[in-house]
Parts: sequence; structure tokens; C-alpha cells
Amino acid sequence: MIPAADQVEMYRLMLLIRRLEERVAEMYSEQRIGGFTHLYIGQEAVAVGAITALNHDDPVIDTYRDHGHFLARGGDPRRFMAELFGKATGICRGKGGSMHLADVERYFYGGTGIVGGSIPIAVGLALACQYRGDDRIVVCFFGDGATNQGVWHEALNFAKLWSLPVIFICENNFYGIGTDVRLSSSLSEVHKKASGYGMPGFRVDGMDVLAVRQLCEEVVKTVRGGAGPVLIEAVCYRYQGHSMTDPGRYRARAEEELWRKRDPIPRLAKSLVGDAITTDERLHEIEREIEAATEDAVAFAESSPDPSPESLYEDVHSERHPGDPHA
Amino acid sequence: MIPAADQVEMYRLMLLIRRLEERVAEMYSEQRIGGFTHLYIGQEAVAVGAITALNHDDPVIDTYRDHGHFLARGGDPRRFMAELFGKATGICRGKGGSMHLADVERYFYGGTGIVGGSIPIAVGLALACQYRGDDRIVVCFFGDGATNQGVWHEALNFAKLWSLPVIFICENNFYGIGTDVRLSSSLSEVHKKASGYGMPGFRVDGMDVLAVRQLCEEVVKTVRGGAGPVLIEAVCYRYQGHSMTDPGRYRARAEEELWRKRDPIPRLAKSLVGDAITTDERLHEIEREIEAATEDAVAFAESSPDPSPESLYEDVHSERHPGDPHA
Amino acid sequence: MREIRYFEALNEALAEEMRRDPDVFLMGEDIGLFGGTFRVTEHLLAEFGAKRVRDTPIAEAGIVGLAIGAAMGGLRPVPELMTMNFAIVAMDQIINHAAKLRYMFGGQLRLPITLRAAGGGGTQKGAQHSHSIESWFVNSPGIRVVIPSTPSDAKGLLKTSIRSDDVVLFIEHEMLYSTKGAVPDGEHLVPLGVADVKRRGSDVTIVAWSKMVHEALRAADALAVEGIEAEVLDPRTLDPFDWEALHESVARTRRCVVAEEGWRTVGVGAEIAARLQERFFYELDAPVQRVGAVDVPTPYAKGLEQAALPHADDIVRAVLKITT
Amino acid sequence: MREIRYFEALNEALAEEMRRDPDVFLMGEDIGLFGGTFRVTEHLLAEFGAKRVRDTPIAEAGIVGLAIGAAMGGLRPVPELMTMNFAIVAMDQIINHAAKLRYMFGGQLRLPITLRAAGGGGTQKGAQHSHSIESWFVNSPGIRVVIPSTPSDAKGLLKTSIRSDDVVLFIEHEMLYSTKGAVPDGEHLVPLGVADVKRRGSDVTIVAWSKMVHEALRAADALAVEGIEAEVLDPRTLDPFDWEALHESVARTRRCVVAEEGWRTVGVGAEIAARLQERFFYELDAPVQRVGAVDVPTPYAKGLEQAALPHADDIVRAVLKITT
Ligand SMILES: Cc1ncc(C[n+]2csc(CCOP(=O)(O)OP(=O)(O)O)c2C)c(N)n1
Ligand SMILES: Cc1ncc(C[n+]2csc(CCOP(=O)(O)OP(=O)(O)O)c2C)c(N)n1
Ligand SMILES: [Mg+2]
Ligand SMILES: [Mg+2]
Repeated sequence: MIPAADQVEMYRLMLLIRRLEERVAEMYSEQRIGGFTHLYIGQEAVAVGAITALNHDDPVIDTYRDHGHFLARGGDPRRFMAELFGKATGICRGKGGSMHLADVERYFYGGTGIVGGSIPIAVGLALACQYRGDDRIVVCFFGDGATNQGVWHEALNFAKLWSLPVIFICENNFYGIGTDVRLSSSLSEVHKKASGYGMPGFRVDGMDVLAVRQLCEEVVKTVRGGAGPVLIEAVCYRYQGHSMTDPGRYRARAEEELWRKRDPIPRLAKSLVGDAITTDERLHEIEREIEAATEDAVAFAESSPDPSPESLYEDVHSERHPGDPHA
Repeated sequence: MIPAADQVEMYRLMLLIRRLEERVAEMYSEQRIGGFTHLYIGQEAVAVGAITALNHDDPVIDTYRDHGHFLARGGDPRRFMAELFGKATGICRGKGGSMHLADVERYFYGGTGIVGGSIPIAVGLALACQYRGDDRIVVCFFGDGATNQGVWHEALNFAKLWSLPVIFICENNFYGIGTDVRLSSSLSEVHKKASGYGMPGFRVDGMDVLAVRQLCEEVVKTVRGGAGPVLIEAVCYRYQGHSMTDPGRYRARAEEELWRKRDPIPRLAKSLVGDAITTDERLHEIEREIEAATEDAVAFAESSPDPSPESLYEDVHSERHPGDPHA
Repeated sequence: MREIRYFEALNEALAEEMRRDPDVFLMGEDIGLFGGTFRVTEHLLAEFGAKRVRDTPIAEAGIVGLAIGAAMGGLRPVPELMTMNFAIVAMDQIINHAAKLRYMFGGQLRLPITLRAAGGGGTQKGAQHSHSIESWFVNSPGIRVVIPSTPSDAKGLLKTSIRSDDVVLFIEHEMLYSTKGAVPDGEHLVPLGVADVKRRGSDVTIVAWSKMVHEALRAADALAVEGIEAEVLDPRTLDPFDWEALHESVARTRRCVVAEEGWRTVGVGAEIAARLQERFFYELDAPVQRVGAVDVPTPYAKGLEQAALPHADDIVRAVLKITT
Repeated sequence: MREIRYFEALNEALAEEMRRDPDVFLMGEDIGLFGGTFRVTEHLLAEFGAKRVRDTPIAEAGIVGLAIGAAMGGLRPVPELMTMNFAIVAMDQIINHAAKLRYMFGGQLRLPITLRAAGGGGTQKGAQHSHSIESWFVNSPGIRVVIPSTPSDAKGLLKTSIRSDDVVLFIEHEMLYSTKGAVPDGEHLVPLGVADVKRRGSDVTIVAWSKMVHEALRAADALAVEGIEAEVLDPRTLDPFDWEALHESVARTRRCVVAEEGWRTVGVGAEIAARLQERFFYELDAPVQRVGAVDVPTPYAKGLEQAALPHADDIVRAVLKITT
């Protein structure tokens, strides 16, 4: 049974992600945010259920659809929004943007833009944990589409071969941009792909934050115990287009409606109140706090300075040598 | 039951490969052949069993360990040896060498040097067959080590997804250079990896040419019939080092001895004579014919001219345009 | 002449070549049902069906590998890699297979493959999504590099590329897709290896391709105000490269600026400058100038990104440096 | 000073750095039980165990990706890619991840990774196994490119690279492994970004790296007979590049030839020539000459391969062209 306080916190995190992203969408339309911006709305239960099952120092690594994981990890909404605004106060000094949120102090190793690219890196993080003999484990998020990339295969093989402490979490939202998973994967029930590595694979309802949390707690225990890697398929749905510029014509409205009925946030709210874990009032209070935090984040981002011109040349390397330009 | 004439022909092909490669090894030591040269000795039953189960126009594609498959496909021993000698009369005009034997007239699309690299290409050949609606099927050979490469995964997924007529034949000789398959594959029984694609996987004794032929005939039938791709693991052993420069210290002598007792050539000879399919005399005659053919190939290669200096600039493209150098 | 957009011109080229030759087919991520990330393949699924407009998994090495095999098998594949950034994932199939197989098999094969991808930055997509790495492919023999700047060139060159029996890397530009230009009606083919003078001038030659042609034209307008007449030469294909046209132009102008969107260090501009100093050592009035991206990964923030990428004003500055 | 071979020098560097820092570890294909394809990792498994000398599957993208993650996790990986040919398979992890993550995360990370690989041709390994593609990596910001020509430089630069907190591509050469040279006893470090004059001379500067340094020295010997004193400058690292040393040399000699094993078109030599004509437009007595591989995939046949690759006599010819 998940402690009451944790459940309420999970509600808060999901709502924080939702509200912040709604503002992101507005800001994007107003062209205050640019580039590629991929919303996580609809999938919040996966990030929150999984990440709250971890210790604070368990490394997490991610794709471009990274707002939810960044925030679930406790990332600062102000520095989040400032990054999307491309400001010097952004978590990556304005160099990363929406797709490349990293918060190394919180062991969040970032969003990466190449589909599949972060998966072997996750395994390398797990290797570092095993090498050092600490009992940390790594969680790696990616989409259904990523499981067809070559590096996914290489990474899963390495992880199993060396029995590394890593949990691969595939957020199967049924589409890679506009392509149905059945048109991209010979096994569209992604967890079954684990069999090709002799690895356990599980499927969970990714619209049910408590179910995700429950499964992750169990899996975290076995992985931390040294049982080797696990693949989890969290079945979920993104409510928005693939990125802000996607009209999403490839999905049937009826399908979308069906999944909207399964929205993880009202669903948790209902059980929180129904099971008397908390009250309606507390939930409203949380809503108000989040609204304030959202406004604050936007105000912070707006009033922050642009990156300095010199910062263009910084951060390429950590060391300088003779012969370096811009010396 | 495999026709008697076919069985004798399979014997001839295996022995041809064996004898020619023995000469290749000599020629390599005498520095008449250079570069990387990977002998197939020990594995002959796989190439011969599989390729003789095909129609002459079924495309075949291969790795750098390609002598056996080239010859089993009916490639000319003269042009084979001349290629290894780097002569103008070589099958690739001296540009390919041991690793890159191709014979497009015989639908043999060559040896390639990048582990795993030819596997998606095989799938593309199968796509061409399906696209044209002919009933040809493709066979693709590769090693145990190759199954951990990303493109292997991508290729198998594509093949199954589009139900393409391709047979993936993994020659599991237990080593990738000096690395034991158990140290490289989380599933070292390679045929089990097919489960990750919902594809049938079979294991066969790759030291028994009749067994290989039998299984391949069955699989060829289903694949030609449109049942989609299949993975075959042929368990075998290479008797020599990985390449001509490998002293092979990583293998136990006892293990090598064990496999030498299973040599596919005497094994077939025994059953051919024992089952009265042919006579000892006929086998000796074959042996003599092959010896003559081998000598002839070497003589041809020796007496052939070097490639012309101009040929360096040829074959980069098939068309010339304004602006091309060496015009 | 009618004016259409760059993406429409490409779309026409694909449709016409597919109608002309049943062996031409497309494969790539989201090119079918989705209609193509940049609308280049819009409506083609409806006209040609799923056999010839194939949505693929996200597996770029696989896509290129399949294209190679299909070409071996007699087809004429036109794979799309969505963007040049993902060509990097498929680098081994492109460079070590597509570009080399014909040569290493002694000419036994033809590989009629046109590999399309969108290059370039400028829309805040950050470090992993803003590549202009044509220099790597120009360095590698065995692959043609075609990189059109206008709708007309885009259409004419794509049709020629598809009909070519060789491997062509066809690099489009994300920021050019919506640009408009005159495109001839009917059959329109542009040969490979023939540069196009996009503006005549006598004082300096600006060599530029892809989006940088437009920056160069803007620069030329600004320079004209100062009384400097710049010639803008668009090679249109980088392999083959029309050295003759470049030599002819520089022989007249005796001054040259190369402008590319890729990183300056070891860009294609370096090759052009190196060749020109070899060829025109005594004729040049000034050193060849190179304009390119600052040698840092492309940052996200708009101001930083704009500072990293080259623009018309950088070209103007480079020209002024050698003309005044 | 004692003389040891290039591969032994590298082996010493690895052993010393592994003894010095328990976070240094190796991973790669056949580096452990097999002892390394080129013997560079010989005996290290015995001394350091399988935890620190890790045999891997044949999965280069995975190897580099794991190294990146391990570096994020605080380790100091020294992955081996066996040869540069296979770096092409891992290109996305190298260029789009290793070289960019620090920048795109605003400097939050250090990635102390030294990626070793053997480059070069010359032993008839054919088109897919003979690459000298350092130019691609020099084009890409975010990754150091170290390319030693002697046992001493190999040892000193490898130790410095391993201690560096940045991503280093360390390119060895297949044909140098068995060459011998003096290597100092005890701690021996060579800084990045500092060129080395391998031979003094006043008439022409020959810039060369890796195996081409030896071709250049042979060329210099031949030229000396003709009364031409060539200076041979080995940059040793191509990123950072010691422009100052090059400028100093060329200011004296007023003539320069660049010799590289990579394809000539858009090689690193193009960058050097382009910079020198910018910098020394009025000082140079002759155009900068470039020697490099013929722009074709490397053929197998010995005669053809030798004709494709650059040699001392090509350098001599290039020097004579600008000195007589
Ligand atoms: C290697 C690569 N190929 C293509 C793309 C373009 N792209 C970005 S997201 C995406 C779809 C990914 O789908 P999935 O893995 O299911 O994740 P989701 O977006 O559904 O979260 C594609 C094709 C990319 N970023 N990287
Ligand atoms: C991508 C790539 N990585 C590494 C190599 C070097 N290499 C050549 S053969 C080989 C082993 C391959 O083993 P396996 O696939 O089992 O085939 P086998 O040699 O046993 O037939 C390796 C690592 C290569 N050629 N290509
Ligand atoms: Mg998805
Ligand atoms: Mg093997």
C-alpha cells in the first residue's frame, strides 16, 4: 500500500506537470518558446509513478519528451520555464531548450533528441553504479518507436549480459510521431521484446499512477537486489500532437476520446477523495499552489536575462589548451 | 530424402572449398595474398547445405568469411583465386580481395567487411523480390557476433514487419574473433533471439551437411510460400584462426579436437559410401578433379595481369558528370 | 512561370518520377499516413499506395540498408531520412556500404539510390537537430551530394538524381521548404555538376549553396548599395562540383568569399579556398574568405543560435574585408 | 633512452593510468582474453581483472554509449573501437552525444572519455577497412582529436588524454604499431595542442601527422640530397591545433605542403591551406600544396592501393613544384 502522503504528492506532481505544460503550450503559440516542444500531457502517470519509486540519487535519463520526467524528479519550475524561454537562468543556460533538460544535481541526465540515443547511455550509468558497488539503479524512459532502433538492441543485450541495474521503461503511447506501433514493431506489445534478451518484461497501465508506482516499487527492489535489468512497458496516451506543430490527423477522434476518459489525474483525485486519503479542499489548495508556481515560473522566465554573447563559446569543453579558438 | 546426385555434388562443393582454402592459406603465407583473409574451413556444411537448397536466382549475401558461400554458389575458382591475388581477372577486378567476393551474375551479392552491415541489405533484396512479385527468396549469412549489432535488430524487425522472404542464417561458431558467444550475447543460443520479433527460430547441426540441407529445404518452402522470414542457427566450428593472423590462443585444444572429430567432409564421405550412394572410387576421382581445379586456379591467378593503373579511377560511379575528376 | 514552394516542387518531382517508373518507390519515417514531416510526400500514399510509399520504423541504418538491397534487386529506392541529423545514425550504411559496394565489387553493381534528408538549423532545434555536415560526404568518394537552393533547382535536381544510376545524397533545407519560386511547367531536369549563377557581378564571387544562397543574395543587394557588384555562384551539387564555372567566375572577379551553413573548420569552404589559392595564386587580389557556422554545437536560445549561424551580414563583412 | 614499440608505449600508458586511477577502465572488442587486435591491451586483463578490462559484444554504438553513461556516472572510460572504420557505426553516439551533451546541458557535465581506434590503410584491407577520416571529427566541435606518430608521443598523449576531463578521439595507426622509438622512462606526459617539429628546415614546411610524418621525414631526406631543407611539423593533435607553431614555421619558410593519408578533398589539409592563404597571403612564395589519398574507395590489390595512398615521393613532388 502506497503511503497517503506519497499519493498526495504524486497527485501534486502530475498536476504540476499538466499545468506547467498547458502554459508551455500557450507560450509556444505566443512564440516565447521555440524549436521542438513535445508535450507529455496524458502520460504524467508514468513519470510520476516510476520516478517516485526511486531514491533521489538513482540516475534517470530521458528523451526529448522530457518535461514530465524533469519535473517529477523535482526539477525547478522556474529554471524549467526559463530554459524553454532560452534564458541565461535556464537549467541548461538556455542552450538546451525543451528537448534537452538536464539537472545533474538531481541525477537527471537529460533529455536527448535522437530516438534511442540515450538508451546505451543509461546502461553506462548502470555500469558506473555496479562498478562503484553502490546500490543505485538507473531508470531510462523512451517511446515505443525507439525500440526499433539498433542501439536499443545493443543496450538491452549489454545490460542483461553484464547484469546491470537498469530499468528500461517504454512509454508505449501507440505512436511514433504519426506511425502506429503496429506499423513499426513486429511485436507491438513491446514488453514481449524482452524475451529476445532473456530479460523479464512487464506491461502496466500507464494511465494509472498507482499501478505504475506499485510495479516499479517491486521491480526497483529486485533490480537493486542485483537481479539484473528489466523492461517495463507502460501503456499510455499523449493527448496532444507529437510536437507543438503536429495537427495529429492520423488518430481517430473516437480513440482520443476513449483515452481522455482514462485521464490519470482525475482518476487519482477520485480515489484520493473516495478512499478518504485526502480531501477535496486539499486538492483545491494544491491546484492553487500549482497555479501560483506556474505564474511564478513564467514571470521568472520572462524577467530573466538572455544568455550573454560570450556564453556561445563556453561549455564546449571543460579544459582549455593551447590552440583553442576564442581563447 | 536428398537425391544421390545432389549428395555427391554437396560432397564435391565442400571438398572444393576445403582444398581451395588450404591453397589460399599457403599462398597467404607466401605473401601472394594479402590483407584480411578469413578461412571457412570447418564450416563448409553450412554454406553447401543451405545454398544447394536454393534456386540459382535466389539472392545470397554474406560477410567477410565468404569463400565458402562464393564457391558453393558456383563461383569460378579461377576468378576467386585471381581476386585474392589482386589481379585484373579477379571476380572484382582485384578491388575487393578475400573479404569482398561478389558474383552478381550468380546472384551472389558479396562479402562485406562490417560486422552486421550486410543484414539490412539482405532484407532490402527480399523487399525487391516481394515488390516484383517473383517467388525468389533471399539468404543471408552472418556470425554469432553479428547478432549483437544494432542493424541486425533493425533488419529482423523490418523483415518480420513486412513479412519479407528472407532466411537469416547465423553460423554460430561460438566465437567472434576471440570472444566467446557467452561473453557477447545475453542469449547465446542464437535462434532464441527470434522470439524478440515473433519470428520462428531453428537450430541445426552445422557440421552435418545433410541436416542443414534438410532443414533449409523445409524452411525455403515455407518462406517461398509467403510465410515470412525465419532465423536459422547453424552450430559449427572454424578449424583455423579467425583470420590468417590469429594464433587462436583463446580456444582450448580439447575443444578443437572434439570439433575436428565432427568434420563434415569425412562424415558425408562415410555415409555416401556406407549407404552405397556412391563409391570410394568416385570420391577419389572428385578429389583428383578438385586438385586439378585448384592448381589451375592458382596458375590462372599467377599468370593473370595486375589491374591497370587507370582502373584505380574506374567503378566509383556508373555515370560521369561535368565536374568529375579524372575525366 | 508559375510560382510554387520548395516542398511542392519536390513533391512534384517525386510524383512525376513515380509515374514514369514503377520501380521508383519511397520509404521513410512518417512519409505515408502522416504525409511527411515537411509535406514533401503529401498525397503520394493516396496516389501510389502503401507498396510504393512505405512508412518505416525509426531505424535509419536499416532504412538505408534496405534501400541498398532493394537497389541491388533492381529497384530505384528514394529513401527519406527525415533530417540529416539522423543520417549520422546511418553513417556506416551510407559511407561504408552505399558509397563503396560498387567500387569494391569492381563495378558489378549499380546502386540507383536517392537518399533525401533535410539539413540545416535556424529554428532553435538545438545541438542535435541542426546539422550541416555535407563536408563529410564530399570528403567520401562514391556518393553524389546534391543541395538545391530554389524550388526550380529542387525539382530539376531531384528528378535527375532519381534517374541517376548512382548513390545520391539529396540535402534539402528545413527553412527553404516554404520558400516560393518559379518552376517551369512540364518536364524539368537540371544536370548534376553544373553550377548556376544566381546573380551576375564583377567585383567578387560569392560561392554559396542551400539556404546560404539566399543570404548571399541579400548580402549582394546590400553590397550593391555600396557600389560593389557581387556575383553569386550556386554550385547546386557539391559532388560533382563545377570547378570550371567557379574558375571562370573567379578569373573575372579575382576575389572570392565562400559562405556555408556548416561549421567553418574543415567545411566545404576550406576545400574551395584551398583549390582557389592553388589555381589562382598569382591572380587573386585578396585571400579567399570563408563564412560558416561558429565551431560550437548549435545552441537553443534564439540569440545564441543566430550568433552561431552565418548570415548575410557576415558575408557582407567578409566581402568588405577584401574589397575595400 | 630505451626504445620501445608504438603498441608497447600505448600499453604502458594504459597500465600506468589504470594504476594511478581506479576509475579508469577499458572496454572493447577482444581487448581482454584475446589481448587486443593490435596487442595494445596485452596483459592488462591479468593485472586489472575483468571489471576494468571489459570484453564487449560487437556493438560499437553501444560501446560508445556505455562509455558516455559511465563517464556521467563518474568513471573515466577508455573504450576501444578496434578501428576507425567501426567508429562510423558509432558516429551518432560520438558526434551527436559524446561531443554535444556537455554543451547542450550548459556545462553541467564533464565527460572524461578517451576513445581509442586504429586508423589508416596500407595493408590491403580494402575499401571498408582503410579509413583516415579525422577530418569529420575535426569538423565537429566538442571532441578532441589526438593522432600521434611516434611511440613517445603515443604514450605521452594517451596519458594526457585519459587525464583530460573532455572527450578525446585518440587515433592510432595500424602500420605504426610495430615501429620503434625512444620513450622517456618514468612519468611522461605530452600536452594537447602543442605541435612538434620532427625535423628542422628553412626552405619549406611539411605539415604531417600519424603515419604521414614518417613519409614526410623520408621525403625530407630525399629533398636534402637536392639541397632543399624541409621542416617537418607534426601537430600531434588536430583539435586543438597548434596554429601558432605552424604560423611561426611558415613565416620562416614561406612555403608549405600538407600531407595526410585521408582523402584529399575536404581533408584537414584543406583547412590548413585555407587558413594559411588567409594569414600569409602576401608572405607565401607559392600556393600551399596538399598531398592526400586519391578520392576513390581504397582498392585491395597492392599496386592499386599503393597508388591510391600518398607516399614520400608524392610529398617530394609537391615540394619540388613550389621550390624549383
Ligand atoms: C534517430 C532519430 N530518427 C528520427 C527522429 C525524429 N523523431 C523524433 S520523435 C520521433 C518519434 C518517436 O516515437 P516514440 O519513440 O514512440 O516516442 P514518443 O514521441 O511517442 O514519445 C521521431 C521519428 C529522431 N529524433 N531521431
Ligand atoms: C562493425 C565491426 N566491428 C568490428 C569488426 C572487427 N571484426 C571482424 S570479424 C569480427 C568477429 C565477428 O564474429 P562473428 O560474427 O561471430 O563471425 P565469425 O568471424 O565467427 O564468422 C570482428 C569483431 C568489424 N569488421 N566490423
Ligand atoms: Mg510513441
Ligand atoms: Mg563467430
